[in-house]
Amino acid sequence: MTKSPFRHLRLRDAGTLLGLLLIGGVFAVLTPVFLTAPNLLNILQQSSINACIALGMTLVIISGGIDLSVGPVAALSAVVGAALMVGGAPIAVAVLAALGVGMLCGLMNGVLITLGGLQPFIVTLGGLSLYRALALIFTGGTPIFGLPDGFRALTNGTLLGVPNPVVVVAVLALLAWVVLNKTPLGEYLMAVGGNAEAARISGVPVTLTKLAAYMISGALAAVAALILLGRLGAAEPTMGNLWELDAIAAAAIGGASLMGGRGSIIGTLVGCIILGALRNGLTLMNVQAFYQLLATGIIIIVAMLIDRATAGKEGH
Amino acid sequence: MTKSPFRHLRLRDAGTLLGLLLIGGVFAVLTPVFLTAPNLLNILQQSSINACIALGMTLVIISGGIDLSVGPVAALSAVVGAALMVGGAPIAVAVLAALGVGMLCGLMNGVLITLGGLQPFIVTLGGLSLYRALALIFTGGTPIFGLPDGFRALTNGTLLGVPNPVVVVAVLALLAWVVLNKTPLGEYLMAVGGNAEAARISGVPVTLTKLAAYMISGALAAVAALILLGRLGAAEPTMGNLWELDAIAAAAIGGASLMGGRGSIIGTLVGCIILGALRNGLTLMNVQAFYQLLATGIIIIVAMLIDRATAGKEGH
Amino acid sequence: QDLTPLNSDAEPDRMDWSELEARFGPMPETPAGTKVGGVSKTLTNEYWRSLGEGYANVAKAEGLEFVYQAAQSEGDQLGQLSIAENLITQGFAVLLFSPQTDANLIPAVEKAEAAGVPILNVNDAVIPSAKNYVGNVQKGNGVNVAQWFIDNRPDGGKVAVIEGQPGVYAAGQRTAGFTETITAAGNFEVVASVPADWSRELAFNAAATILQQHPDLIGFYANNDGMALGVVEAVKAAGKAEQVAVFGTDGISDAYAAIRAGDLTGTVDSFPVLTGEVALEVALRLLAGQDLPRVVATPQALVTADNVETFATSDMAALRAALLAQ
Amino acid sequence: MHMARLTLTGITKSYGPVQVLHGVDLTVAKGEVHGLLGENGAGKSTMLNILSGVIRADGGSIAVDGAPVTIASPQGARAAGIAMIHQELQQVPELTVAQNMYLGRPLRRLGGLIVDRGTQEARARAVLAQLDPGIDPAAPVGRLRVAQRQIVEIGKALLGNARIIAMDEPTSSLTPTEFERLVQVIAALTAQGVSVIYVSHKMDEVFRLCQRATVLRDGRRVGQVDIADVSPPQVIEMMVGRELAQASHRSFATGQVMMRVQGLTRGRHVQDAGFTLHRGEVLGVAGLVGSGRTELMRLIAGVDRAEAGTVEIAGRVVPQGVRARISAGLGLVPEERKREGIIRHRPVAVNMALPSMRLFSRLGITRAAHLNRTAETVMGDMQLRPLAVRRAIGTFSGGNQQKAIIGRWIAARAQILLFDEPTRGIDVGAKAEIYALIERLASEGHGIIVVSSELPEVIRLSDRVLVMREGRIAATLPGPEITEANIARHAIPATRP
Ligand SMILES: Nc1ncnc2c1ncn2[C@@H]1O[C@H](COP(=O)(O)OP(=O)(O)OP(=O)(O)O)[C@@H](O)[C@H]1O
Ligand SMILES: Nc1ncnc2c1ncn2[C@@H]1O[C@H](COP(=O)(O)OP(=O)(O)OP(=O)(O)O)[C@@H](O)[C@H]1O
Ligand SMILES: [Mg+2]
Ligand SMILES: [Mg+2]
Repeated sequence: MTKSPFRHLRLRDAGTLLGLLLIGGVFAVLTPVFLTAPNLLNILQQSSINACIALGMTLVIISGGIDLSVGPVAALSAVVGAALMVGGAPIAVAVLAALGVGMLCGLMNGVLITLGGLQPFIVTLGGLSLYRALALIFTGGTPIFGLPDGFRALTNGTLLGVPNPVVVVAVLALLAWVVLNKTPLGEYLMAVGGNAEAARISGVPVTLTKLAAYMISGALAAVAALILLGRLGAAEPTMGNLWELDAIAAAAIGGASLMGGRGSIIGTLVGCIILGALRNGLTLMNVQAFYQLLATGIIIIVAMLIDRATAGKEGH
Repeated sequence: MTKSPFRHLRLRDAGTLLGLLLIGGVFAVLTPVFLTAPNLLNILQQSSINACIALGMTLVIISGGIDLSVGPVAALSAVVGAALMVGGAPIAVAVLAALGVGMLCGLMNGVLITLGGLQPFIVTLGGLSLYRALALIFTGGTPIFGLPDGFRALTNGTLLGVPNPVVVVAVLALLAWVVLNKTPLGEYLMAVGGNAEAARISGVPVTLTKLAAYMISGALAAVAALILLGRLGAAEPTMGNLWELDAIAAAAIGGASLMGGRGSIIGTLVGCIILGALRNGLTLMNVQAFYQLLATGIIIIVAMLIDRATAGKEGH
Repeated sequence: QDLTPLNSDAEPDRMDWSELEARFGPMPETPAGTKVGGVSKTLTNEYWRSLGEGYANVAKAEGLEFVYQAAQSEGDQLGQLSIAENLITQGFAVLLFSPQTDANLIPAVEKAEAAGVPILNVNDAVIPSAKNYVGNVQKGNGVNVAQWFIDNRPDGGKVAVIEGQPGVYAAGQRTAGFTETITAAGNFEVVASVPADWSRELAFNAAATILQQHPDLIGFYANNDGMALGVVEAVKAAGKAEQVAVFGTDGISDAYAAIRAGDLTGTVDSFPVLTGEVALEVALRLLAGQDLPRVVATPQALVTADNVETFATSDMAALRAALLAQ
Repeated sequence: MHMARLTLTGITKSYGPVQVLHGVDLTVAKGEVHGLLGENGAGKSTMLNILSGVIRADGGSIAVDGAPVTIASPQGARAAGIAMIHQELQQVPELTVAQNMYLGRPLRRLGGLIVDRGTQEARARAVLAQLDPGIDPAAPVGRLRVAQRQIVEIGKALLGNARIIAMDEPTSSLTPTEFERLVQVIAALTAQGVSVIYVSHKMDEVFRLCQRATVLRDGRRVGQVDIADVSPPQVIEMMVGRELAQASHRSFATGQVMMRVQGLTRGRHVQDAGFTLHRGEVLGVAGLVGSGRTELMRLIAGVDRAEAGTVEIAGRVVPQGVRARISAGLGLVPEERKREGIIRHRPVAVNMALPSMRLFSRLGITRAAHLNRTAETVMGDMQLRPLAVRRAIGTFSGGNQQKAIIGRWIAARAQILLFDEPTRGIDVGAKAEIYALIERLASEGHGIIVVSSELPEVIRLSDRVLVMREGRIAATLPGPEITEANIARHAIPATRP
């Protein structure tokens, strides 16, 4: 029995990992603090929000779509959840409401894309304005402060020394990995992204599959929002600015094809850590903002070139 | 001889026009100033920069790619051109240099995409950081003032009462239309975006075609930068923020498919005017900031739905 | 220990920067080589670069080790948070934060507190839990401009506001200060108040459209100088430079040039270099154990053609003198 | 024979560790039609793709008219006088027929700046007139039916005055009439000294057209034959390495109605179609290209929505929609394998399991081991070569891809199978296997519909034949009446438009 699909996965992900090791190696040499345990935990913690968003983005991208609206969806979930908590609702209710808002936004994106027959890029571009506007209107533009300590404790605690957000995102990543690789939904996502027409004729529930992808993306945006909510202790309607670009970059660095049909959870996670490590290392080296921007641009492209060079060996 | 390709084009564009008429109609009823000649010219003038960018974007999208880096490319061209002018170089030299910078950036994008085999989205996402960083480093972050009046007169003049930028963009649009519909390059662009494999097998110079698309996009970004340079009298390294989204939205509203192979110059122009009219009308009505954002999101989606409803009749 | 959430514009426990020396004496000695750091919004805006210059001036004078970092772009909230967190572990004696939003640096503030690193909130967005804040009164920017119109255009008339990014604290406060003050005067009407997202191009377009609709407009107030300079071009293109007064906010060097050239009517300068100097001085005083009020207000002045030369100095001592003389 | 027009010597090619051509020689004389034969995956397309510059050989040499040439690109091949008709349609749907025919080498005017569409269309029309005058050179190619698109591909190869034309299954979706026109065109070409390399799985065509043939097996040259000296079974034996038994029609039809279709209508394409299908029956559907056979299958399978009419299975009307029809036991093997059939990057096993993921999952988790085991059983049964069910389906030859798609419905335990051109592009060996499979399915009580443009196939398989004409069912022929003449009589409209 050949193991080729597995080898395939491993080789792609190995390329991404190689990129991470290279970047990590350079920083380790340049600044001694980089490789210390607290700093590595720090990088993981800082990458956790992007990772949360990027998990959903990866599923959406695999299904052949894209979700530009994640940031504003996060903001809308955050302000609704926070308003409920501040208004005295039990934490569980507020959390569920935030998740509900995220999934509702995802549902709306998904419905416009599937039943409306619109292009995902343009639907979620519209959503980018729409959901942000709703968050601003809901709050009148001012942040909501005064979240209960019980809620904040959830995100600021640690489990065996690992910050809770990292634990939560690790669990979600495991779930996403299982969904993608071990469930019918995962197969459907790859089939729909790989060849929607063939999938439809084969009886794949194309509409439901896409709806699921966007709803998962919305829900994960809400989770990211809740994590950040706990960390900040405040819900801002401007939360989530530019999150979509970071998440897409992470997924792409991790080997997802924006044409759909291909992507890897492990690759995406490594992609997130690459971006986080980059930011961390550049700050530690006290690189000026303009040069940080320069380095970000270069590293994204170089990471892709490394990935590409590794993938090339598979004969793609 | 049947004219089906023309009918095809006209029907799509008619859908977009219908969207424009609807939006225009609503504003005309709500604010009397909207339909006056000076205001309509005003809308055209304000749409001209987005139109210039969107022309290049349309060609890139038709070729199956995307160019997220247009804004920073414009900024880099602008600051180089402005620095030369302020440094005393002849206007023509500065203009050519700006165009050269734009084309060079486009070439770099194109080379990474074709020879590097990377995804356009991610290459130009990297470019988005990279070129912006270069513009910021080049200027130290400060705008360049003091452009010669001779240069500014070029963009602030009028021809038969029509502002020069509008004239320039109209000429460029005509050129783009000819390129797309009448020249080998236009066919190659459609072929590469419609079916890259078939194009390659038929001997279409796929690499050169894509390079051309990105270089044209870069050059048009430079033109847009020059127009704005003349109008504002200053070259800012932060110029062109979010231009890519406006241009993509215009192209998509105009019927371009982000999967490649389809798009229309006329549609894109109408799309630009829709977005320009929207902004103009909302300002005239003094709509509060949050609701402007809301309206923008809703209109983008509604315009796409109208377009889609019209296109649906073609059986696509 | 429990602090009320800070509102920098309304906090009663405050003082003006000019009283620092009088009330708390000369600058205390700081051990040479002490590490201080600043985290600011972005370097793409001259305002924040100038603030850093102010920090650097003091750091150099006192012989401190100094690090100044900023997010990659305006609005990069998480990026700025990462930077702030990464600095906390580096052994700084004090950190000066200028956050992107009111909330985005809260975790860093808490982390710093846990690590025993004092934090000073400098300008713009206000961290509600900040123990100390140095900066100007955002609302005051708008009030200053409105006051100019009330004083110089006694007949009243139509005015318009070009706002910054929707939802940003400074934009909201500046607009509110202007609109509330000028409306209270009775004979002015704010006919338009629209967002241009800090963009010169969008400000140009919005101003052109507004002038189209209200040819008798007498003035614009823009939430920052970049947008004001865009408005100036639109006003000139409409041939209404005589009729329409244009004001910005921040006092960047280009605004000064435009005021000298007679293009821009005025700006509310909040003297970023001086603010930076004052901020680091306050930080060092706090380090030395001085018990300063929670808010130290930094200077701000309406700059017009009348007084532009007074304020257009890079000699901070002279500037301090000029401001103190006001 | 004179000097060879084309000589390929010792051509080798590997994909990663897999060598697919082992030093293959091929010699084609001037004015000859030379067959290139072999089972699916034997390496025929690979040879022709090397010849036409689409892929590079790892080793070997090519000579045209005795002079060695290096062919590094499609343009290079064209410059050497070589044109090719590809096995898969290689067209840009958005461009017109003429634009597609001149793709990569447009005619120009105004100093080369502008595409001379007028002349392109005139010349395209002239070439197409020999094959199918009904094709409008100014229409977007995406609007044409598969058969017409294939004719456009043939026309494209005829345009450039090539000395060598390689045809990789040019007739896979053509009707006999269209094949006859192609025969005449090829005769005219060879009379002018043009050489043709002809790849086909249809033995009758090969024996009609070719003078000689080279036979490949597993990437090696088995031999070259003079067609006049051999019989089809001999050639087939060379291809597959064993003798294939010829079988005749066997019926397993019962009187029990499985499916009743009534009044099915969609625009002009299908009008008021009605028939019944019985348990164990194989129902053939014949008709000219464009007569609406594919559309009828899509309506029954729920892929397209019917404007009127019902599909009744086991006495119950099944609502519209693919999923509803699949649950009722229907399965469609579509006509365009690449576009409608396969998910290229996914393994064969997954492609097979798509409609039946429910069977392969428990508590929402995929039972991967069970899936792979089933796939190996099902695909092993169907002689998938190589039997690597975890390899991406895109790396298999067309015939083997088709097997996986048929296996899809076997795994899903569909009761009624709709085959739309099931053996298009499939070699004789596999074809016999598929016929046997269809018979086995019928014997097990499945109901089967086979749409085919190959009349021998329809006749060989069917218990009854529906003949379609211009969107309507023109006739239903019971067993004894199934003859080529009868089918043709009902299929051809009284007056052609
Ligand atoms: N890109 C590829 N990567 C890996 N293997 C490939 C690739 N393309 C073809 N092959 C393999 O090369 C072999 C020869 O394929 P080829 O397409 O030449 O066969 P063929 O004789 O044309 O078959 P058919 O009659 O089905 O068209 C097959 O085993 C096929 O799986
Ligand atoms: N996508 C489409 N757009 C427009 N017309 C179509 C489309 N698909 C099919 N048709 C038309 O529907 C009719 C029936 O076509 P269909 O493909 O069902 O015929 P067929 O007998 O299966 O022929 P073929 O052998 O080409 O598959 C034809 O007149 C064809 O032109
Ligand atoms: Mg083949
Ligand atoms: Mg058919």
